[in-house]
Amino acid sequence: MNLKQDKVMDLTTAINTYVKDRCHLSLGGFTINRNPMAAVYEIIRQRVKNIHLYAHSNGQGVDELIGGGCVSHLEIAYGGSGKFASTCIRFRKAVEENLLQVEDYTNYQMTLRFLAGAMGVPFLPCRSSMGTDIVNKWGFSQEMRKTSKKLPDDKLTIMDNPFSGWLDTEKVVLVPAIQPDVTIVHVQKADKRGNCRIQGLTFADAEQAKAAKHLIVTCEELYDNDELKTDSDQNQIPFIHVDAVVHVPHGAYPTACYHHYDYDPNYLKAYAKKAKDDTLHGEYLKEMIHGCQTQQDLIAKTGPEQMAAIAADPQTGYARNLDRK
Amino acid sequence: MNLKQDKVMDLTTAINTYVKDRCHLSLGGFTINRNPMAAVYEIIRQRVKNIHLYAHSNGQGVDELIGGGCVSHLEIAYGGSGKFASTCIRFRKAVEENLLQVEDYTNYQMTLRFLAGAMGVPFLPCRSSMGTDIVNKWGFSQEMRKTSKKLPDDKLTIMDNPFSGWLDTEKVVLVPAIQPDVTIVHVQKADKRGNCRIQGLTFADAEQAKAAKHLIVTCEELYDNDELKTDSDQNQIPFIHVDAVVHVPHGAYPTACYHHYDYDPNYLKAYAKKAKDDTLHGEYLKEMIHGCQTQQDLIAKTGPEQMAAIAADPQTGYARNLDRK
Amino acid sequence: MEYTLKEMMAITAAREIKNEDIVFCGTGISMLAAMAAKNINAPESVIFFETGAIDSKLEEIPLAVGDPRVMYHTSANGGLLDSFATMQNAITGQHVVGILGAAQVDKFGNLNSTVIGDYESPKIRFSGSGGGCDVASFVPRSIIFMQHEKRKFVKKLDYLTSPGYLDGPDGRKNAGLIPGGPELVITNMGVMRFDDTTKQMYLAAFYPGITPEQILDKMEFSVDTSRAEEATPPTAEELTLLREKCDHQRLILS
Amino acid sequence: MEYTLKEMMAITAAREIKNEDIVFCGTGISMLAAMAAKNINAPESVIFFETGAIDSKLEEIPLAVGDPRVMYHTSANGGLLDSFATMQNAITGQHVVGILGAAQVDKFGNLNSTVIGDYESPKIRFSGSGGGCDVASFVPRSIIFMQHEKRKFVKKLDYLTSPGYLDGPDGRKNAGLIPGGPELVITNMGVMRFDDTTKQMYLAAFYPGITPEQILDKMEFSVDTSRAEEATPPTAEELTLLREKCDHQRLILS
Repeated sequence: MNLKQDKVMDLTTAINTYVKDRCHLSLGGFTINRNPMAAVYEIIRQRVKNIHLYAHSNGQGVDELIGGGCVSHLEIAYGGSGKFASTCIRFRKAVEENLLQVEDYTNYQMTLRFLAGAMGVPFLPCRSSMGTDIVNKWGFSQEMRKTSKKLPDDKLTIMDNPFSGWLDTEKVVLVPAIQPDVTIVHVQKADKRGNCRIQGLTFADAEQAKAAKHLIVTCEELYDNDELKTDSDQNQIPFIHVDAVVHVPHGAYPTACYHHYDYDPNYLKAYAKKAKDDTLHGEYLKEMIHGCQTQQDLIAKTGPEQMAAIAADPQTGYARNLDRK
Repeated sequence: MNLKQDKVMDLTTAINTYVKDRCHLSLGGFTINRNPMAAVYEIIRQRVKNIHLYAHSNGQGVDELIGGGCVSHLEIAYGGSGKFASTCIRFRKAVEENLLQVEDYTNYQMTLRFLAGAMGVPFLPCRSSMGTDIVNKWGFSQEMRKTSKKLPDDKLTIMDNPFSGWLDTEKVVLVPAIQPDVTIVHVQKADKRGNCRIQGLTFADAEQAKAAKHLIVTCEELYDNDELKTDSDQNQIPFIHVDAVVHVPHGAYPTACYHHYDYDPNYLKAYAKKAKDDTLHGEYLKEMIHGCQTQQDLIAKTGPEQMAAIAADPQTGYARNLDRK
Repeated sequence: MEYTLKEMMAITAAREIKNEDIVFCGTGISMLAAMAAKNINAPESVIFFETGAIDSKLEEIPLAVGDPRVMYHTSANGGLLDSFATMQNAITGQHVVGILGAAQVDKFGNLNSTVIGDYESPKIRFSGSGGGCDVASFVPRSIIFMQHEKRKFVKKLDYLTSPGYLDGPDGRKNAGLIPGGPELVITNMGVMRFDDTTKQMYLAAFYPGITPEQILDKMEFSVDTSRAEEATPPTAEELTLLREKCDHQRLILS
Repeated sequence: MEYTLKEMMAITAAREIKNEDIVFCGTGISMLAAMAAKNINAPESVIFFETGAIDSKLEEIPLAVGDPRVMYHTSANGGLLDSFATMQNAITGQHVVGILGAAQVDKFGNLNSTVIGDYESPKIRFSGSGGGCDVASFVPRSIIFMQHEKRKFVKKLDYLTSPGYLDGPDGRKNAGLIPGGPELVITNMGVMRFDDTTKQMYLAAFYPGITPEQILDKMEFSVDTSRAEEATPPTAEELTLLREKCDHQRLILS
């Protein structure tokens, strides 16, 4: 954290400063919505390696980062992109080819783990997953855990309720806090100092943001300081948590950004097709990621017609009657 | 909870239906802000007795309810009304005269206890109060606790961090969930079905609301269903938690209601003076509480001039240059 | 009126949903079932999503629970913490019906949506729990959608992602779970329910044109078929409302 | 330029606050000290309140931390969960300075703001911890305001509400608390600090016109006075800014 008045950076500098080889990274967003895609693409371009990645149900961002060869370890609840990929394709390939070590939690557990980090407590309790393989099967062995200062010694633990029977509870599962080196979230509005406003569902972005040692915010709209303070009931992340503010219009594309644009079904379908084939996927990386220098280059490839088609309707916040077949 | 489309009730019916002798009641608001005062006054008028009351720092409401003779047990973090009463006056008298059993927690602990109830877990952890008398001194004995199904067997408990040393933590304090029979909160806007919007700080109102078996909402402005759904990012309590919606303009008076009215310094100072003296306080109860049938009667006693003086400035949400000496 | 299997499945699920139910739904047919209930037989039911949206106005069918369409005209736009707390909450959670899908199910209604093969080096990797395990852990009733195939109705799950009755009638209690468990499994051939006493799956209904034997052929384990009846097909009114009100763009139905 | 003791105390506290500090403050003089720091010597410091307000624009002095004046022009209007998490959080918490008051303090900087007498049937009841114990538990530095009186600087607290160094140098560690503790106690007569090694209170400064002996007379326990120096009075500039920018309505200063 820092309290500077101006934290605005370009994306290249922000990623280069905070996202290092072997860092522990957490990505905001959910399946095909508000993934920090411009940041994901920049990480791929910078060829960052061996990232230890955390997400609950970030679909597209996680899949592209894995496909980009950046990820060695993943703690996750869900790797899917809705109807476009019921299981994320490069994620699945990487697991099946033993290129990626995965540890599974539930969505609530991952969210609680971020919340624990944000709250500064080592764990939080829940009543989920008792009797299941979420408890019994660990992705990372106790030995591997002990070699890393950034991982707790146990995946989770089951404890008897110390307030015997209180709230009709005999046992709880304790899940350990996550404290990522860096979290990246994409928001609709941010000011230069870092105050953030998310429109629509916040998913677990605020918790992921506050749990991290460093926070990069990419935003659709950048405001002068104090402009977002006039209606601060709507702000979810105060500037004290923020290290870098990056202005990236369409920074969540091809995923959606409520009240700005919808997900792009064409892009997501084309991606799914290419991701299934190593050669096609290699071409995709070369052309769409390494072949672009910025998110704006990528948007230019999509073209103004499709960008207009996915533009959000001001009333509903999504693109009405968009062809999503 | 219920999912009815129309939960609108008058205040007398709502209190009579849900607030019973010996019930466990939780009050929203903080010191001199957004206390559900109209509901408090109605509880006093209905002469409900032996309430087991929960609050974090609800000042004025707690003090008046104690002064009204309604409360036998209190779990609280702070009994004060800011500069108007650094310690709430009837609260202090009742404790010193052994008329009230109190158990002390911290503000964070009370908030976590409501959150635990809202989340449906028997406890939550924190790193506060180790080594203090918050841990060592209990207001309710273990014996007394065992006689009540509505109280956990322990006030709190200290536990070694099961994720040894994770997040530099050796020990945590576990505080037990609160599940009140009924919570009352006062909000700026509610619709007939119970969706609620709080302007300004929410304190712990949403957690208190969701922890309770029954929830009464009093509101400044009552909306038709769906009117608050057009900007639902600003709603904090969805209707699924709500049992009764009561339209009470000035329902927080003499405490403040952001963007509607400020606290009334005259009323609070006069109250403080009367509360210090049993005879004067008896007269206050007779005249101001039992002598009124509704909150509107009380407002009428204050008069339009002072009500105009405390009306909120539209920009700041409070009454600028109000005489507060 | 003619109908597809998908329509039969969606309507069968919708009929299980009542007014006063809060319906947790995922992507695809489960979302369609929840919308069908709301538009046909349970207008007072409430749709909600693990992403934090409650009582969304679904003018178009969402293609993911993170679809911006779920954010429109909600009671509140919260986050994951809010939605799971609603289900774990002792009061509201008791009103939630979960709708789930999976890659495998066993006779006690436990689900696998994680891997086929070893967890450490799986033959097939699926999406994982998401909120599925949470819902199955927290709520008193759930509805499962499955395709009837031998590799899906298995004697032993490769990975137990979401708890049904675990190892039998006392399974959930012994594990420390909140009482609950699946009510029924709706497949492309019929409907399985769970015996009140044994908590084992039995065949409750088969679709017109399907026999109990055909269903047993598609399962690795055997189930009681003595209680099975022919299922009631969707009515013309149900089908019309489903097609016109729930998925007029035919994104799921087609 | 003449000044009151209240002004001396507020300015003394303000000088301890630096840019990059996040200042937790309560009601009264502690709020005034935070506002003074921001207006005089630490314009980049951030004021925040346990009620959930961060970086409020304080055009008028709030009379409680729940005063609507703290809600205006904030970075975010959250709630108590947010504010205490900010202090307990391993990153942001390390930047927070707490300002606290109490009815009693002991030589290790532990505070009582709960009762005089037995807890079960007290002679005097005070407000209780509020967020005081939380702040004292979580943050690395805190500033305490006290009136110098024998019944307030006591050998043994009637109730330990907020932890200072507990029973000495290892007190917090042994109890399981986050490292931290009070930096100084500002009174109406001088300033007490805590020895780096023993964590015991010593007299660091006495106000002009006050002697160390007069201060010791107002305490139940004795402290080292060998390091005591005369305090620097507020400058004319400090006083002007305090009076004009922080409390022009003279709600606290008068």
